Amino acid sequence: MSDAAWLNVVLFLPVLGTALLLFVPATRESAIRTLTLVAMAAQLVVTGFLYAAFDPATPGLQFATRLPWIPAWGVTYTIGLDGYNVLLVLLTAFLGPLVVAGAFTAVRRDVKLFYCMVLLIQFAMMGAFVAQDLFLFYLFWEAMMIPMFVIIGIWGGERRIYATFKFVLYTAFGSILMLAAMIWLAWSLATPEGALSFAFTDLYQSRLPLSTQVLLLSAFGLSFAIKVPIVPLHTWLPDAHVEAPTAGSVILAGVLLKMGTYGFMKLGFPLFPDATMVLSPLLIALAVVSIVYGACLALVQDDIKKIIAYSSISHLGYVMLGLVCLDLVGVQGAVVQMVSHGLTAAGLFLMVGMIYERCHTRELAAYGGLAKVLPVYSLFFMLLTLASIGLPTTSGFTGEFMVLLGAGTAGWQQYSQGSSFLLASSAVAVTGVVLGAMYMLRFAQGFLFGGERVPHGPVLDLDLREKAILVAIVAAVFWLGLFPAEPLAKTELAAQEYRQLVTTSRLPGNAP
Amino acid sequence: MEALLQEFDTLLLYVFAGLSLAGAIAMLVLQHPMRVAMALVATMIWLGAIYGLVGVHFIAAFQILIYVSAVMVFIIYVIMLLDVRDMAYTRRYAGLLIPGAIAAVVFFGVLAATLWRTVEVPLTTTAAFGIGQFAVDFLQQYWLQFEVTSVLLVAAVVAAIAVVKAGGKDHG
Amino acid sequence: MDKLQLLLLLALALFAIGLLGVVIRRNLLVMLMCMELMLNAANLSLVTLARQTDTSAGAVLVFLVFVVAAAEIAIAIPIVLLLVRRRHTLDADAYADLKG
Amino acid sequence: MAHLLTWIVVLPLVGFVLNGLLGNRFGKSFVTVVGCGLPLAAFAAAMACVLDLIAGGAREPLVHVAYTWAVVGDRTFEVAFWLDRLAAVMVLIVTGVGSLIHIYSTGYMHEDRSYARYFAYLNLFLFFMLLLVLGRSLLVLFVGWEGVGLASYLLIGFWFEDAEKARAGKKAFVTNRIGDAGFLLGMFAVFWALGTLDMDKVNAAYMAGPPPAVAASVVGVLLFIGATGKSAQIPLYVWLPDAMAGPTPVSALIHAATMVTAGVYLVARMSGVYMHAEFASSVVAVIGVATAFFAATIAVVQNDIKKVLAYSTVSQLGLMFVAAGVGAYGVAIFHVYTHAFFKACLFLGAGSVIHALSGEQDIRRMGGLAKRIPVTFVTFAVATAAIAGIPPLAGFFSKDEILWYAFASGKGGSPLLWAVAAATALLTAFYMFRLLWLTFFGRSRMSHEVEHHVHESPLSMTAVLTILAALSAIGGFLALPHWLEMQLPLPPVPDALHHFEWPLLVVSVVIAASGLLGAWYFFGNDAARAQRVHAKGLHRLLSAKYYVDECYERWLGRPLVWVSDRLFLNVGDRMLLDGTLNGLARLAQRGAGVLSRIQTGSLHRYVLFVLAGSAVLLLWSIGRV
Repeated sequence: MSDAAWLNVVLFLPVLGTALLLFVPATRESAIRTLTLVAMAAQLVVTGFLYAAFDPATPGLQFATRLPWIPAWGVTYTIGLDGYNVLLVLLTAFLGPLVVAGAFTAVRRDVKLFYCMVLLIQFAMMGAFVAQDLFLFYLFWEAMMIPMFVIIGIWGGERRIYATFKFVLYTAFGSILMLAAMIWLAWSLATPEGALSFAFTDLYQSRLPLSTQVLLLSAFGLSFAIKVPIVPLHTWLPDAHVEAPTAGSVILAGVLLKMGTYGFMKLGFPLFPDATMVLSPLLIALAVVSIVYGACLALVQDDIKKIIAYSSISHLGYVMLGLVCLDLVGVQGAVVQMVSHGLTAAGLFLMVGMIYERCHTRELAAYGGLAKVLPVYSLFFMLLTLASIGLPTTSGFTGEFMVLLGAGTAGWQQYSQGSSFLLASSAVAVTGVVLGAMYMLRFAQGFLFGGERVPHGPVLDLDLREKAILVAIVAAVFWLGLFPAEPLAKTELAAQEYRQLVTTSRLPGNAP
Repeated sequence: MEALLQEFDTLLLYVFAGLSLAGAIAMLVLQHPMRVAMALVATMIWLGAIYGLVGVHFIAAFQILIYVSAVMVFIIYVIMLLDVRDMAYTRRYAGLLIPGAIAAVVFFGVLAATLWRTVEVPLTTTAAFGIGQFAVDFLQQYWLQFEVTSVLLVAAVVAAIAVVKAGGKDHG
Repeated sequence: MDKLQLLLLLALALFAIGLLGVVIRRNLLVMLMCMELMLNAANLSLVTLARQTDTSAGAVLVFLVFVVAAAEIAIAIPIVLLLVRRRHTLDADAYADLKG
Repeated sequence: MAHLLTWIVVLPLVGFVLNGLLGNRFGKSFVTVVGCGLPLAAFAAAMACVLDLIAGGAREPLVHVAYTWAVVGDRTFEVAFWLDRLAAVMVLIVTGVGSLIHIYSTGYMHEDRSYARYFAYLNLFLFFMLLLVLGRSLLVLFVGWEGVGLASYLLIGFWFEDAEKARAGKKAFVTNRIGDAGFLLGMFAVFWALGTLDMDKVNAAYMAGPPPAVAASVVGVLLFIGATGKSAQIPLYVWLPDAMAGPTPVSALIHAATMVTAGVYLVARMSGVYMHAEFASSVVAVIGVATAFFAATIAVVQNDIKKVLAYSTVSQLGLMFVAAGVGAYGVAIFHVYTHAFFKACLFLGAGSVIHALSGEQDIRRMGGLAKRIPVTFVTFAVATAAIAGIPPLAGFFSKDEILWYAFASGKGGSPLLWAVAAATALLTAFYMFRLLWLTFFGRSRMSHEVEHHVHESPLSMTAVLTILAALSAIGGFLALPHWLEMQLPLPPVPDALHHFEWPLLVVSVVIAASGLLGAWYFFGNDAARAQRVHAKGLHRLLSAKYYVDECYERWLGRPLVWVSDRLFLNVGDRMLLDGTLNGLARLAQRGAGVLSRIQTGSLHRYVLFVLAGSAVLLLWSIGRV
């Protein structure tokens, strides 16, 4: 089997898993769980090998498969790994088994359907990351929504219907805009003979007038911004998180939100460089507002899931800032921050799920002094909290520091050229570091410290399965915090290409 | 002689067209469904005649075989089976006669006017279109469409059975 | 007026009459028959244009329409039968409450 | 030899991991051996490295690149360790005093349930502190900088069952983070201007050649904001007094001897920048002297033995910054060095007192302890004399040098600066002897139960106290500023001022002595004499610490929560965003309600709509053709 085929294996393993699940009787729950876990683990193993084999010195796609699909519209089935997606693919594959294992005891109802949905969403997310054709990307992008809808809608909390509708309405609204923009884009780039192409590489050659670029970027951007989410398009996120089952929250925070920032990085900004330049003050402002606003809101939440949800908004604000500041360090930092947030938020949501299974409440005030009752749990919780606030040696630091360093240096650069906006913005963004410490420590404080308050009686500390899940996440967090050189090397070329694409004007008049 | 035949063809065409139009109009005004059915059968036959006249004889044959014989027989059978003499019988028109008529006239008028203005190419009835060529085209070029249609037919059969079964269940 | 125009005009007229029939006639069976008329009108235009362009696609389509018409009747008639069994009327307006 | 540098840093980390993972399983003796053994090993390694450095003439630093953390474009971020004279002093203080305090802790924390956790944290602290001290680049320094903040947070909130103590830890961490924000901005400026974060290169760039793109003062002020957080200077000093919630050895190690001096170390380390940053240096000096005086006044009226020492620490740190601000970086480090000894000794002595008194910390309920716990008393007295500046103890030398340069430095010294610093020295002597008097002399004011249990501390504690007291006594004879001068040159002194040196020295002695006498007068044999001083308003203001905490809470804390909760959450998220969304949803619902009336159920009507619709469309298309 050629190398490229293995990427297809990664992509379609969840589908295979789903197909096999259909043959398992719904009553044999442990077999269903094991099968799903095996499928996810196999995917992770293959992805791990692909990651190891990914050559940082080769620009462009690796392990690429290109097949014609709908020739009449120029749609192809093109997938491949590049610096943009390699870490995110690894993250997705990494979180897969953890999500499955995390739901072993939490999901008791319709187990078969649940794991089918988890596998399908894994497929869709993986597909969206590896797709190198806009049409394909859009299909996967849309396909993600359906399993998520089902997961929240069936296994969610009390207000799950409200939450699912809000989630779906927001994302569907964004998707419609993206669809329209996508068609417009493809048509406006059609050759005189009417041949269309949706391949990213072709789209990167586009030359569009500024007004069209702005319009299309707004459409794509709205869609991505809803997914990220950027303030003020974020209100679906806390509701969705609160109502979603643990697995849903983990997938949502761990991978789904990165879809938005990935979309900006892979499509939004590089496709419309001139519009990006025009809109960059707005984008910077929105990123900074997201950082501060999300942090402030996280500071006053009483529901522990909401705290993490709002902190996600804040953390993804850093990613946006890193992407729009267009400094190489910042861009690289944004990539790391995406992965880092995926790890820490997923870990925290898993931990919230674990405590929820034991105590059945998410009220922060109901807890206290867990450090004494559940020492192992508390240790992991503290580690993830610290990673979340970006303490050095954790992945959060690598991400935040590099983003802020990038934004700061770009800010000084612009300041020396007479514009103090970015410098001021990055200074404001730095306050996010302080606010982050405030809300996360308030959270840890009320949760772990103080007098013992554990609702619903005696609780057991983590079992082996839960420990294994958390050890994996914490190990990844420290790997990215202590030794980021190797993953950064793999994304380096893509980051440079991204910068190159976004900073090179592509108005129709310019010579190539 | 050739020209005379040509003229005769044209004349026949006008006649058949007029007859089928008359049949259609009769469908609007006749009260009893059976009469309507008869008018429809007549229209279909005249249309079949037109098909024959323009040279697609096998279509004409199908028209008679499938439409007149299969479909219409089925309908007539149902009419005979039901024969419900209710409001629908005594008052043949629903309340929308006037607006419907206006809309239909506008619809027809606009399309006819367009037709009048644009089409000037004469009909080319050069050679007869045989079933042989049809069959070749059909099975070489349009086999997929044919298969899809047969799937539709199967679905229709299943649906018909389902409808009947569901109805039966309701009444025990 | 040449043959093409005549036949297309006829198709149009039949179609309009069929449509009008569906709008104004009460009887469900008559409405069904008017729909058949509309299909016939469509067939006529297909045949006409197929002759004019001298291609076989029109004829094939006509053939498919036959099939569809048969399928349609095969489902529509049982439905009508069922309806009548319940309400003992063929008046379409009597079933207005089916809107739900 | 250079690779040993990595081991200095890593050894405590190994201790942390061993104690953290296995400590509870293997019992106390394992924890003790690991917890004290590894810092001692680190001390030995540090000693070896420093001796190596000195053997090489101490001109060239020892450098060791541990590994490359990240490479982005042409920028490289390395984890490299760098041992020069300055770092040598610091690393010896950290590992030396650190090891002593570890040993002391074995006695002090012996009864604690979380013995292993305690040593794990303490080792973790040492790891980060050594990272901070030995780091070559600002990045590594920052990692240590934040890391010691974490260790401090964990140790302040060590007894987390008490929500108040956990809160103090949080306050320390958050306040430090505010400073860190400034630090980060400073780093960005440096990184943009020079493309590197290696401090030696940064210093070199500012020392020589054309001025870099960012003015030295900008960098200086931003980094100093970080220093105000870590070293508890105005306006971010508020966390340090609260940090006394942690175990006393922690207060000694982290909040007196090592971590809080990191700010001073930073300024000294970046001296190349500050030497060329006149404005930033004045800021450092002014903030330093203001903090020194301000904290000293508060210390005068505190009744908690640890709080007095905490404010004294703040005050002493202020004095160090005065020295750094007038360009006498070596002197600042000299004071860091002496302060580490006597302040650690004081805190550990206080710990011994608290230990003896079963947890009592209020000096109003002490007294007459001198005979009951003699070793503690003697060592405490020596350290008190040292901090008060009684010659020839260590504090005298370093403090006198600070006062001298505050007066005479050619780079910002002035009589006014000297006057305030001298007043601080006077207050220092006064409150320290007050503390000594109230704790160890006079009648006993202890409750019977406490009095019954008073006992001298175990050998592990008293031995450490003795060593530290001895060091506070003789440590001043090491002429550190001159050894450091090659790296941290002393500021020039105008010739006209040279004849002031001896008079000022005498004044220093007089100040110390008058502080002692003042304390003796008020608190010596008749403690009631202090009660008769009529300054109620002033007393209340000082007791309440100038209401600074209250102001911060009122003007910063509460508005933040108010804005977040009322404005952002209720008005922003709930009203504007969700409100708009729900409004739109309702609008759609109503609209659907109206439209659904068209759905009559009449087939005829539906078909008519189709017919009429297509008719209208056709008409429209005709109109367009």
